[in-house]
Amino acid sequence: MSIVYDEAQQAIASESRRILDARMESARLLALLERTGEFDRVFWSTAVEQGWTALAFPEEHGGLGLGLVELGIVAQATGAATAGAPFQTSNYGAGHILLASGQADLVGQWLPRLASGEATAAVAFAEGNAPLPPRPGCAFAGGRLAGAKPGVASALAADIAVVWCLHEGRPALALAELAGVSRRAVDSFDNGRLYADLGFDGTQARLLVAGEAASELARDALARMAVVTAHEQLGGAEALMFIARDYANTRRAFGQPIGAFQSVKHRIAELYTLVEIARANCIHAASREGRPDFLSAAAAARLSATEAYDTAARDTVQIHGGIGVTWEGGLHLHMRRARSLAIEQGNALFWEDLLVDELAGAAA
Amino acid sequence: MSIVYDEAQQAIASESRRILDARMESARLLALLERTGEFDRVFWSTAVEQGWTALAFPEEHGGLGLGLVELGIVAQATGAATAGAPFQTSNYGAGHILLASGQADLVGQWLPRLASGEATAAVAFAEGNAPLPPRPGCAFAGGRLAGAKPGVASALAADIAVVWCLHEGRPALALAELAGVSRRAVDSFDNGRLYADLGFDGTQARLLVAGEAASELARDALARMAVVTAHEQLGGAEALMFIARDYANTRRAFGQPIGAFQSVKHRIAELYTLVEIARANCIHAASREGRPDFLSAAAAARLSATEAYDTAARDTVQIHGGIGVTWEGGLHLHMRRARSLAIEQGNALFWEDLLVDELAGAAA
Amino acid sequence: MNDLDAYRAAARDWLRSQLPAFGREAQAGLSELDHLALGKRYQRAKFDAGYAGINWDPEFGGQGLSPLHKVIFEQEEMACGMPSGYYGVSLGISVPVVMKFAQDRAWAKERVLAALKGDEIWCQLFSEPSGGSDLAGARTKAEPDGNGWKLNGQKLWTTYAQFSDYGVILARNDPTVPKHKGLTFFWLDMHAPGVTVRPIKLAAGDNHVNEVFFDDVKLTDGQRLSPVGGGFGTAMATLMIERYSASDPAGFGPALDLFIDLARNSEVNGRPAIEDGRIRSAIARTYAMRSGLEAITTRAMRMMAAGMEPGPEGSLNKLVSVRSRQKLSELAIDLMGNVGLAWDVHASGKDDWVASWLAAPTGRIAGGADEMLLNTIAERILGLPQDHRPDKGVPFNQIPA
Amino acid sequence: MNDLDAYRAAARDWLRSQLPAFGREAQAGLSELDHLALGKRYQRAKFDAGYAGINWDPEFGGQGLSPLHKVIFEQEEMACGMPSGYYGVSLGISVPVVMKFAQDRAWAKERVLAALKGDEIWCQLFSEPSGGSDLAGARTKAEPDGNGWKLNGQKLWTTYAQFSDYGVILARNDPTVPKHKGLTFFWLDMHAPGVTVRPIKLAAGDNHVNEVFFDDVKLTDGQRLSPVGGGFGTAMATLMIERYSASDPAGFGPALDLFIDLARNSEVNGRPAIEDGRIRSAIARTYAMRSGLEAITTRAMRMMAAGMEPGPEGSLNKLVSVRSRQKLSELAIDLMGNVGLAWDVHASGKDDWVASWLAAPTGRIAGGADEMLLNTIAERILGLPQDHRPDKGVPFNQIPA
Repeated sequence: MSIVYDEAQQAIASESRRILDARMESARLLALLERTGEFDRVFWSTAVEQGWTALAFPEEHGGLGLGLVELGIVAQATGAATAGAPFQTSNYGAGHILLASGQADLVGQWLPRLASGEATAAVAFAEGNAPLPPRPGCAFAGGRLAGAKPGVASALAADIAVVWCLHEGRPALALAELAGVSRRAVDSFDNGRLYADLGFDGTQARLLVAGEAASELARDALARMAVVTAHEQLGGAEALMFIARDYANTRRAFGQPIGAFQSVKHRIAELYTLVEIARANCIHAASREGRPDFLSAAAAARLSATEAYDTAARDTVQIHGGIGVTWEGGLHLHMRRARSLAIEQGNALFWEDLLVDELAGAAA
Repeated sequence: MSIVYDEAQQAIASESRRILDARMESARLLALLERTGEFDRVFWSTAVEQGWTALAFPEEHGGLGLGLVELGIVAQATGAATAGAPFQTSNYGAGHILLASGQADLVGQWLPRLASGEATAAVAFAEGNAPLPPRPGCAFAGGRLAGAKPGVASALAADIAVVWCLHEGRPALALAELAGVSRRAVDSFDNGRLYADLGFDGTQARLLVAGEAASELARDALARMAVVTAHEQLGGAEALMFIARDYANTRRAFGQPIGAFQSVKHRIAELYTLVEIARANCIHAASREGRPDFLSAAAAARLSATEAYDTAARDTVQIHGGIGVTWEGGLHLHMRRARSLAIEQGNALFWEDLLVDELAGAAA
Repeated sequence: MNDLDAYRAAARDWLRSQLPAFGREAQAGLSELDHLALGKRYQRAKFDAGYAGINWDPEFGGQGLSPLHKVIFEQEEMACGMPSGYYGVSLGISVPVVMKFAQDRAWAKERVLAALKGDEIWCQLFSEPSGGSDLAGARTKAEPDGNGWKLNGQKLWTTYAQFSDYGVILARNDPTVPKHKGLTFFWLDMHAPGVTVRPIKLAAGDNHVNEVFFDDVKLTDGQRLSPVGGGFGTAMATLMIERYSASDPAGFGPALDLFIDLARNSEVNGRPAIEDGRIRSAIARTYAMRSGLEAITTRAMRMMAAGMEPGPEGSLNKLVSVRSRQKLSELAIDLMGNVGLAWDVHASGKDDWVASWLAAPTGRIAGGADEMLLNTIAERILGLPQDHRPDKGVPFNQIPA
Repeated sequence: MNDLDAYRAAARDWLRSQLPAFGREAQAGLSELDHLALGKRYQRAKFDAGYAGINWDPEFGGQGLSPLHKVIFEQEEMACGMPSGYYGVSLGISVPVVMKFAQDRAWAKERVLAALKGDEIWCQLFSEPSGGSDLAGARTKAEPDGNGWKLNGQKLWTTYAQFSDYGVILARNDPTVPKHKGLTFFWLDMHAPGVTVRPIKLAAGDNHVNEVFFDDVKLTDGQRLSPVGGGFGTAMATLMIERYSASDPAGFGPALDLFIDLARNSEVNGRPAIEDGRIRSAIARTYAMRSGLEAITTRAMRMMAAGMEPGPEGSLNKLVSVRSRQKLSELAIDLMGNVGLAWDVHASGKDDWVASWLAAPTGRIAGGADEMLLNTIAERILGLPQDHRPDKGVPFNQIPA
């Protein structure tokens, strides 16, 4: 089953697109690439002002009481504009985990601030190249965290982090404030994402959930974040498809628009198929939030969106020829973002395996 | 390292191509597809008459004393014509194993007859979907073989078979005469290959080699046969590329030759790259017969030739449109052969794994 | 449960009740003619049960329901593997044209009813030897002849022509004007003198397509379905009449579950195939692609149910699904290894990997070749320029052959 | 050991001896200008050792050996990662043209010698903003001016123009004739008044290509390298002059061993990546492709050594290898996961996967875009028809822009 956006959702889509079109500037985004540790404050204040930070949190905690569908719609607009501070996704993931953990004091302390955009959160699951290692190396004991988390998005500027760790031999989720934590900025090919290597060294933290419940919650939260990211990837892929189309219609070579050459024309038509399949999977996955088939739906959305964005980046740059690879041309903003988003929330290998486990398990 | 064909080798190439062009008829080959148990006798008598059966065997056993390079050259011509009884490859494989086993009486009994084409041999290595199972289910004990071998090429008509089996808990190679053995004809999509399910039921047989030596010899023989088959695949892929080119130059649609459309034109150019890479790998592999890097070279040839032939079959049929899928049009002879040869001597998964073992082992 | 859900449930119940008479097992091993007879009986059963002409005018024997009801029934029917193929072109393309454009309305009503009951089958005579994709390049001649017309020429790839009673045909009435302007659309009695049908055997051994020859075949002017010279427009309209029909994300090949089963029961180099990354990747990618296609269909149906026009993305199903099925079938054969060399010529492409692989190329060509579909997406949906067309605006008889 | 083997061994020895002064470690961390200076010193060292102009006429300072000797040296040099890039265009394209076509032979000899010694660098001014692939579409104007010419316009993507002393340039002398017929070829002093060079920063942060502007730049007629209006032919000949050069099957990206090492030291979902079918497939396919490219090169060299003309398949290296390197680099980044997000802006595309991935698109465009290379294979090697060219035979100033 899938859904058709209702009028309110369509309004969110056009409004978020309109505002980002007006406020995002390629020059500002290009400058960010060369400044480790900076992020797009214009975007973030826009997100706060527009209530996007509150979108998917319950009303009783300062949210707007909407869900993954609406957050996805905004993320799609963000992706199209290569806008976006990484908090958009990680705040949602962290907030969801806090809510699900049922720890009322923490929820009361952080949810309203996350919803208002006053506070920001990171989600530190991955270790090495594993998006969600079954036995994390990071350890929680006696109210303190110890261990390292590499390349955590948002972490360079976030107030708190939800940390995937080991507690009494079982996986667990813990909440740590990052104020005193060692954060080594990561020079990245997509610097606006605020990547940091986190080093916990007896950091005070609160246990949120442990054992099988923690595994399930972490997987569910990762899938939710993956669906948000998939929408962002979809937005980027679609934007690239239109950029390629417009360029192919205007740029001329050998006496005709290059879009009349089938090598160009068919490549853009292929992008259309990838974009529409990704879109259908994204909308479907967002609508399955909380249902038993959510993990499969999220994996399908994630895989098709990653393929669409990576392919669109490769092909749109190629169609542009020389101008596609200049700094000022700015297409590399999408090319970089395609790759950074392909890694955040776990690479394609991870999601392929997770999906097959779901399918082959279910059919067993 | 690679080689450049010398004049004698070039003469074999043009002569084998010339003869097969003259003798192969699409109608005869199409009829074979519908007759399980038949094979291309015209081709086989040509091979005998031309001495192709003797090509790669030593002169002292009735052969011509040439090697894999020359046999590959003939196999390429065979592949181009979708000619070929499967003995071309299996006789060579079986003969090589007999020679390597050093059993003089068997060599004396069979080699001259294999070289003259009077006798034919099958090589029964695979079980289930495994091209060379580390622990074969077929057993040799007390001079007798027991067990099953599915879909063995040549087996329906061959006089003897070299069988990969287990002997005293270790892998071994044994030689069996097939006269009294149960052979169930396999209805196949490429019937001229004489596939049979062999059932050994206390069949008398001779042990050739056992233990690690048997494993090494079997792998080497499989690699040799794979190089012959790769040449056959190369010949088929190249023939298809030219068929596609000629069709694209003459067939018109929308007022111009379809070869002027880049979707057609670039696809044929891509086939050219696959064919030339396969050719380079085939020639190189044949020239490395007996050297330490032969297995890697054979794997590279096999992988690139399989890719080239499968792709050429898919794309050439597609370029032909409707006429590409008619029975009489005959392109499906190549399409079927591409797939049957992709399975004989082990599928791509097998060769990928074998190659990585060679590379990662060597680099360890 | 809303009306549509109820409709689906009722359709499913009815289809299940028909399985013993018409399902896959009932079809197994039948000769060509017996299978055709079964297909005719099945169409009659649909008619009697109110599942023929679901979205057609009741005046013509239809049920007067929405296209959505039709798609719902087709989805359920497809899952049952019913022998409905003989009527795909007949009721999907040809008969609607007759219903809409035939001059003699009483006659049209008779034909439509006979077609819905399965008594008569119609084919569509479009493609020709000179060009399967280039519809406007038709060379079959319709020359004025007394008060009517005389037909000469040849059509190709005509599905089920050998079983058809009637056909609709595009023919050239004027070769001196540009190619799109000199065509006229007619209907035709396939049993008329001068019509010769010759089945074409395809690579997979089946012969559901035909060559059809016309040798001075007489047509009355009453058989004309378009203005003289206005046939191309009518032909294009034809192709759009039944734009909503059930699509198969599996590309008319085996379901993914069958591949998963194969992977569960095979090994790759001594390890379970289901644990091999290459196989897992194929499963995951295929699932993601097919679930996207399914979601596109579901979304389109929801839009139709809400009275909205579905987006153009519904058109990409065949392009994507059949191409992918071709490669998945090859991989399945690889996985089966020597066992995959065997082939039962009667096996179905819906559950046998070799049969699916052999028939896949036909699927990538029939009903719009991949390249034409990409052009359509590029030009119609995305607004990219047309290919260069040297034949554009040139009188048909001056285009180099 | 034959002569060529001996030559290779000697070259290798010499290169090894130069590693401390010029190798990767010596280059690490240098500023742009220091790196250029190092490159110049390296070229001088090559000249002194007899490795400059290996296959050039001794009269012009060359060594008079075969193209094969040159390729052998380049292969060994490439493996050492020497800073030879500044001279790729200069000695590979521009200077040979001057050597062949310059009117003042004494002057030409001086220039060639200075270029071989590394003292002077030449660029090639072909591409323009209006079309990187459409060489004959050049708009830069050369108008008669007294006894000479006056140059106005703009070139784009000119490699190392900012470090060049001279350049060769294609300019339009007559816009009223079809585009291939109104071009003339000149050489040019890059320090002449009216020449402005502006480096272009690329996506990976580097700026080795430039915009070059010409504002009433004066040329004498002695700077003409082709007949008036015959520049296109000369330009095409230029591109063929040094047709044999070392190719890199790795597509100028990291060696496969580095990927294997990465796979050995990574896990995929808890299992060694080197055991994962997806990773194994990538390794095996890449190896098969690269070993094929290597075998093509080896075969070509053996043919050259035997005095034969190598086949056209040598031309497919860049198309195949760079495209493949792009995807392999993406997979490597996937394999590194979060760790792969880090990037050192000074890392080399020969040993860093992120650097390789970022620069790959440039490789797929520079020196012939993939699509142009496919056209070349299709048209020149296979004899397929040219694309439709609406600009063909049309006076240049009547082609719609």
